[in-house]
Amino acid sequence: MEEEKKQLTLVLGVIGADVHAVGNRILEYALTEAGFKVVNIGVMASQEEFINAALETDADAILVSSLYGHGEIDCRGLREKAIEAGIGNIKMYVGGNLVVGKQDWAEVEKKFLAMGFDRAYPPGTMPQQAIDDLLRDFGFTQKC
Amino acid sequence: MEEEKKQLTLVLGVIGADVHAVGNRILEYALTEAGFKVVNIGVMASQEEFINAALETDADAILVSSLYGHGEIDCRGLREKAIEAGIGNIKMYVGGNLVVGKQDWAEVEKKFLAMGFDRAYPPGTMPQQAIDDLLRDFGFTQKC
Amino acid sequence: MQLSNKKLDWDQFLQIRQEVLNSWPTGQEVDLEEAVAYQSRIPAYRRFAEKLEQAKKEGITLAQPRAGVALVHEHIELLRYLQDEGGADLLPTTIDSYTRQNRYQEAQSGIEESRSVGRSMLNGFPAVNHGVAACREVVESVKVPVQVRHGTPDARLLTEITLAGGFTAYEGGGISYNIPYAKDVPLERSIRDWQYVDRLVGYYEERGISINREPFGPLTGTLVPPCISHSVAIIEALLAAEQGVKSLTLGYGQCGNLTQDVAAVRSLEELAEEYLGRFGYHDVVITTVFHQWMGGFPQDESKAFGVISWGAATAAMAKATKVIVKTPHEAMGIPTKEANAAGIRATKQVLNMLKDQPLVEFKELQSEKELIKAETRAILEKLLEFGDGDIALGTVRGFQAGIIDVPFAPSRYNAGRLLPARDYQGAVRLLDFGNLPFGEEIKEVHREKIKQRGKAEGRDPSFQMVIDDIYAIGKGMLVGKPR
Amino acid sequence: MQLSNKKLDWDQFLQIRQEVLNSWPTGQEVDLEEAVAYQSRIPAYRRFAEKLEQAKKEGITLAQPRAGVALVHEHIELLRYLQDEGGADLLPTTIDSYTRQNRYQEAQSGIEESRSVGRSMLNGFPAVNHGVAACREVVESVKVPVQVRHGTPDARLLTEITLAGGFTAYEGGGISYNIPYAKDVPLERSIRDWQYVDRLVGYYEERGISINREPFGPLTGTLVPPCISHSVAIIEALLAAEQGVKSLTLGYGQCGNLTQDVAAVRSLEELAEEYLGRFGYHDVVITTVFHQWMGGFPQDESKAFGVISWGAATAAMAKATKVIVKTPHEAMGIPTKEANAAGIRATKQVLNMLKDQPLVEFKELQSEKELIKAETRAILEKLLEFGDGDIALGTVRGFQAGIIDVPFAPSRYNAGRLLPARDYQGAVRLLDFGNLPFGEEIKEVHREKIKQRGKAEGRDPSFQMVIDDIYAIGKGMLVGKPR
Ligand code: B12
Ligand code: B12
Repeated sequence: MEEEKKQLTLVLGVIGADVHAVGNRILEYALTEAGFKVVNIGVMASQEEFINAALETDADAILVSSLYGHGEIDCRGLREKAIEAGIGNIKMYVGGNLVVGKQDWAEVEKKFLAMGFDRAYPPGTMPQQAIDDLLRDFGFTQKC
Repeated sequence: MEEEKKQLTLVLGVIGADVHAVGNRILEYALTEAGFKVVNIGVMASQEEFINAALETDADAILVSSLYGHGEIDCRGLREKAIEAGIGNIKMYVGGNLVVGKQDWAEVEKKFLAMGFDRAYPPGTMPQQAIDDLLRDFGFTQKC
Repeated sequence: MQLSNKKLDWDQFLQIRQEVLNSWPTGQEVDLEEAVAYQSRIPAYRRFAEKLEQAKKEGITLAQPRAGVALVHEHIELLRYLQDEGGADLLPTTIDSYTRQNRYQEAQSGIEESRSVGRSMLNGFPAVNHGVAACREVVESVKVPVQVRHGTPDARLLTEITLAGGFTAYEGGGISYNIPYAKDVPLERSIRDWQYVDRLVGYYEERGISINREPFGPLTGTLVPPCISHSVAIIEALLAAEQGVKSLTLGYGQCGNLTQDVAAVRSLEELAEEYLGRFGYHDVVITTVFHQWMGGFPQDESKAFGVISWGAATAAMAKATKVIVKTPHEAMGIPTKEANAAGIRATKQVLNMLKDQPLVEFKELQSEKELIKAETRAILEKLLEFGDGDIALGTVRGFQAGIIDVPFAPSRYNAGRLLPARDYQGAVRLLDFGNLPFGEEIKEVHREKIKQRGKAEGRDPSFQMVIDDIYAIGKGMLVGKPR
Repeated sequence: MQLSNKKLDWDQFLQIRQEVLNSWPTGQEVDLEEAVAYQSRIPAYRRFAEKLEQAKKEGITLAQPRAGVALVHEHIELLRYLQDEGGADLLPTTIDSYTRQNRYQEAQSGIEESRSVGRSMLNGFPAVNHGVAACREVVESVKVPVQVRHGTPDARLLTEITLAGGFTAYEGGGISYNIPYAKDVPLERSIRDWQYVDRLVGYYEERGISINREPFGPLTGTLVPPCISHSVAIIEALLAAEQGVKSLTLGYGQCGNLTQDVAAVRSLEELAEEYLGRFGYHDVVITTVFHQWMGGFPQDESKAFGVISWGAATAAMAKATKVIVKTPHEAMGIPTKEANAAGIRATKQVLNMLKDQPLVEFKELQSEKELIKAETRAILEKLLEFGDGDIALGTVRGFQAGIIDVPFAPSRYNAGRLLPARDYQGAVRLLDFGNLPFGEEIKEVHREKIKQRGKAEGRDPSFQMVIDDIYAIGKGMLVGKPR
């Protein structure tokens, strides 16, 4: 299992003009501790940087953070870019404070799933949640 | 005017098993300062005590306080007792925290007016409000 | 027989007990032996005294709300909510005002009306009417200890029923549940009736069952200077200890000035140890309770949160063993369970953030403590003198003479001559000392401090200043501003 | 030309200015002479510097929210609401993140999208895009002074437009608006760009128009030790003063431990006086701003109120000149105007209750102040050494060398080697000093205090402890608990 997990490569970053670095740093630490290979492109990452990093590292999933409120604008089109780049099936998760203001989460989630994300996470999600879901989505359910 | 006001006699008290004494003390002070003759029967006053005090002092108005939440139970029937006692037309005001809990004031007011009170006051009413209304209700509007 | 601070003779107790249990049908449900057996099966985590002692040892402050509604199942739902959603460390069962006045008939109507209109028409839980089994249902429904909180001058039947009902803590006292809560009850009578209550608790203690007792600290909740509430707390501690009470939580209601409030909590514990020791009660465990501001609250909920949080901060910095929590609905009416839980959560956030930050004993804090101690000792010594060494007797006589006097109390057995007002920093001082037996030195401190404020405000201290102070916190200040 | 802390030559300034104003069409709206004339007509009650000085004199703490939305009229409605319903003493105009990165084109899309969906799609007010006239409409619509708050490494155009637009205070600095707010902007560049900003403010000052300047105190808002933010504040104060700035508000973000926080606010003012005096800037008025906890907030609104109120209490006890207010929505998203006003009201309740209760300077508070001063001086002196006496140059070199280092900063021009962690009482200490130029004496204090905590928790200090501390306040604690 430990071995299998190591094969999963994740691209991690904070999209747009967003500089919130703390959650990103913790996610990197927690995901690495959990055995994933983490490619952290850091804050202020453009859609292109996400896609390129995924291509270059042959990543299994892209984890997008957006904290500052412009997530709705910044994330639009990312799935399409992935398709163009020939990695249309890559798993994409998104989390943080995705929209401006305190909004009904069910609505927000719907919006981001419709954009092509496989999973969306509300404010305050703990890294363990992402780890559990990754393992589940890649078929490691039993083992953790 | 000062003279005329002096003629207004008010019975003041806190009804039921209610011991909230602070507002009562301030009301007594403020109403007296404003020139009224105040007959303060204090806390834990029964309906009978209110009526008797009004009869004995030939009062112009009865000011009932209820703070502790049982106002709805305690005040019911006071108007009827006044009618029985032959002072059915006496002005009756009620104020305080009249019901149990934070309820819609419009509803509460309606309830107490229906019980026969001429005016009802929400939590936190300042004595000046009662003073102004008394003067208005007894035709002293211009002079203050 | 003349009132005195002497342990009630057991036979005499049993004689009175007949009458007490006969005063309302549910009294018959109480079987003392069965009650002791029931209490002895209550696990430690539901025992109040244990949890308090533990908290004292750990130096943390526990949070406890007030709460009570008319019907049993609604009450259980309420308590569970406060435990699960509020995170209450300790729970209450607040008793309604009819029960507090022994008006069980009216309480009964309230219960019935509540049933028919579908909301609580009572401002608390009528435990006497509901009886022993219902009380047990309540305490068993939660995972933390539950206390009876009320305001009952004659609480004998309520105590019998609720202790048999499995409550492990009981608030009140012969002074603190009379002077602020009644108009016409002679002090001598209420003290006697509370000797009964304490004797019953003492009996449970003899049988190995710890029941926590808590004199009601804040009294009228409105500008009560620490020395007044401390004197009452210590008198009631002495009265309770004599009857065999072993777990005592002494209370104080926040005034708002940090130095005074911390000094008050700490001096209260020290004074209590001093007096209990002096009169030979050595095996009593003293803990403290700090009440968030007990006077008029701001109507705005955000402002109320500010008041609540500042109370929590003070409790933590004082290291009170527990804090009684207000709610954002305070100014409006009995809180919904949501508002109540909100008050607890705000409180616990602050308690947790401050749990390792006790206020250092700087010089001004020490002198404030010394001042409070000197004032309290002055009152207590004079009362002992008045009672020829007996504090029960001295208290009755002292109240008559205004040697001890509670501001804004409704009772006619209280002189009501004090005028408290805040000083420049918001500490509660006295503008009129009534008959308090203070020496000139103490009086001069008060005068000086109030004078300083008068100067700053450009007015002479007067009753208007007192009124302004009563409204102040409700209007978003601490020290009342001149109009 | 090598960077140095020298007043920008006016002709050189005007040359750069052409470029700046040409970088977006609205730049053409700025006419400096007309702007000076407009500013000189702004009445005193809308002038930031005046109101701050007055508050400092009176020893009170003013409350200021953060707020900004995409569209002008919505923004005006928001500010009026915060003034009327929140009781804000000072108002902000928070700029959106695209504008902060000079991405005016994206800001424009945000404005248009906001118009079409009927809610703000931007996290602030895009002042550059809206232009001078719109800014004037904003500041004229309220009765209190308004400040520009942002996070812009190159804020030259924004400054031109907003000062011409009638704002009387301006947040930011070449370090504090770069290191926490950018990834790729060389420090040398941002410092230069902020010299421009300060020079412009200095020009207004020369013309008799006071514009308040406020370096951004909290930096990354997450476990930043006082000495780090103090160093940055004082550097930016020196840089600003050299360009002619006369009204400076220095900031600090709450850490949560009362003693450390009060010591920080007071030492900040004292250190600033010391360094400004030493370098000959004698006519600068220094005021302070305390930021309520800037790190992760609890999601629960009641708990958030607890955090907010404790921040307000600390600000009042420290006697900061103003406090920046958080809201109960903090953890969730940009607050509604109602939530924002709620935060202000809770804050003001506490400020008012504590306004006459400054924390006494007890021994531990004094030593904390001395520690912070020693640490800050160690950093500043080393930077001066690195810059051959020039603080601008020394800062650039010092950041390279990690002599000064901001925890959790996104910038690649920041060493990022510090590991802060709380000590047993919740004060922020350092677990890893990186390259900070601290002597052994100072380091020993930190080690000792963190060791004490490690012992209490039965674990060795590690990155996990840091993570626990980052989550702590959000989870209702101050000191992070081991899992
Ligand atoms: C202080 C206080 C106490 C003290 C009272 C001391 C004393 N003997 O006076 C103590 C601690 C003893 C106490 C006890 C209780 N209290 Co109490 N108490 C308060 C508190 C905090 C302040 C009251 C006060 O003094 N305000 C200051 C004065 C100046 O204002 P006021 O009383 O409102 O009066 C003014 C106005 O209302 C108005 N007014 C009043 N009457 C009238 C009448 C007219 C005609 C007009 C025009 C105006 C008017 O003018 C007055 C002067 O400005 C209030 C909550 C609050 N307001 O913040 C709760 C409150 C009134 N208490 C309450 C309750 C329930 C109780 C208890 C039952 C205990 C409990 N369950 O917690 C007992 C009841 C005892 C009894 N039998 O009455 C509830 C009532 C709930 C409800 N209505 O839904 C309140 C609202 C708290 C709450 N939210 O739960 N209380
Ligand atoms: C610290 C902070 C800052 C610092 C950031 C310093 C830095 N460079 O890192 C400073 C002060 C500089 C700052 C600036 C700004 N901030 Co800010 N900030 C915060 C704050 C208080 C804490 C963020 C944080 O560090 N949390 C702790 C970490 C551990 O948690 P986290 O970031 O949420 O990340 C965790 C989870 O969300 C999750 N997660 C995150 N991404 C993902 C992705 C996936 C796939 C998964 C599974 C999980 C996951 O896992 C992480 C680890 O547990 C938040 C509010 C809050 N949360 O309390 C506001 C907040 C994020 N900021 C906000 C805003 C608006 C700004 C500013 C625009 C300024 C402003 N208008 O006030 C600027 C933006 C600058 C920019 N261009 O990005 C808003 C966003 C509003 C919205 N979405 O509606 C917030 C929510 C505050 C608010 N309520 O207004 N901020």
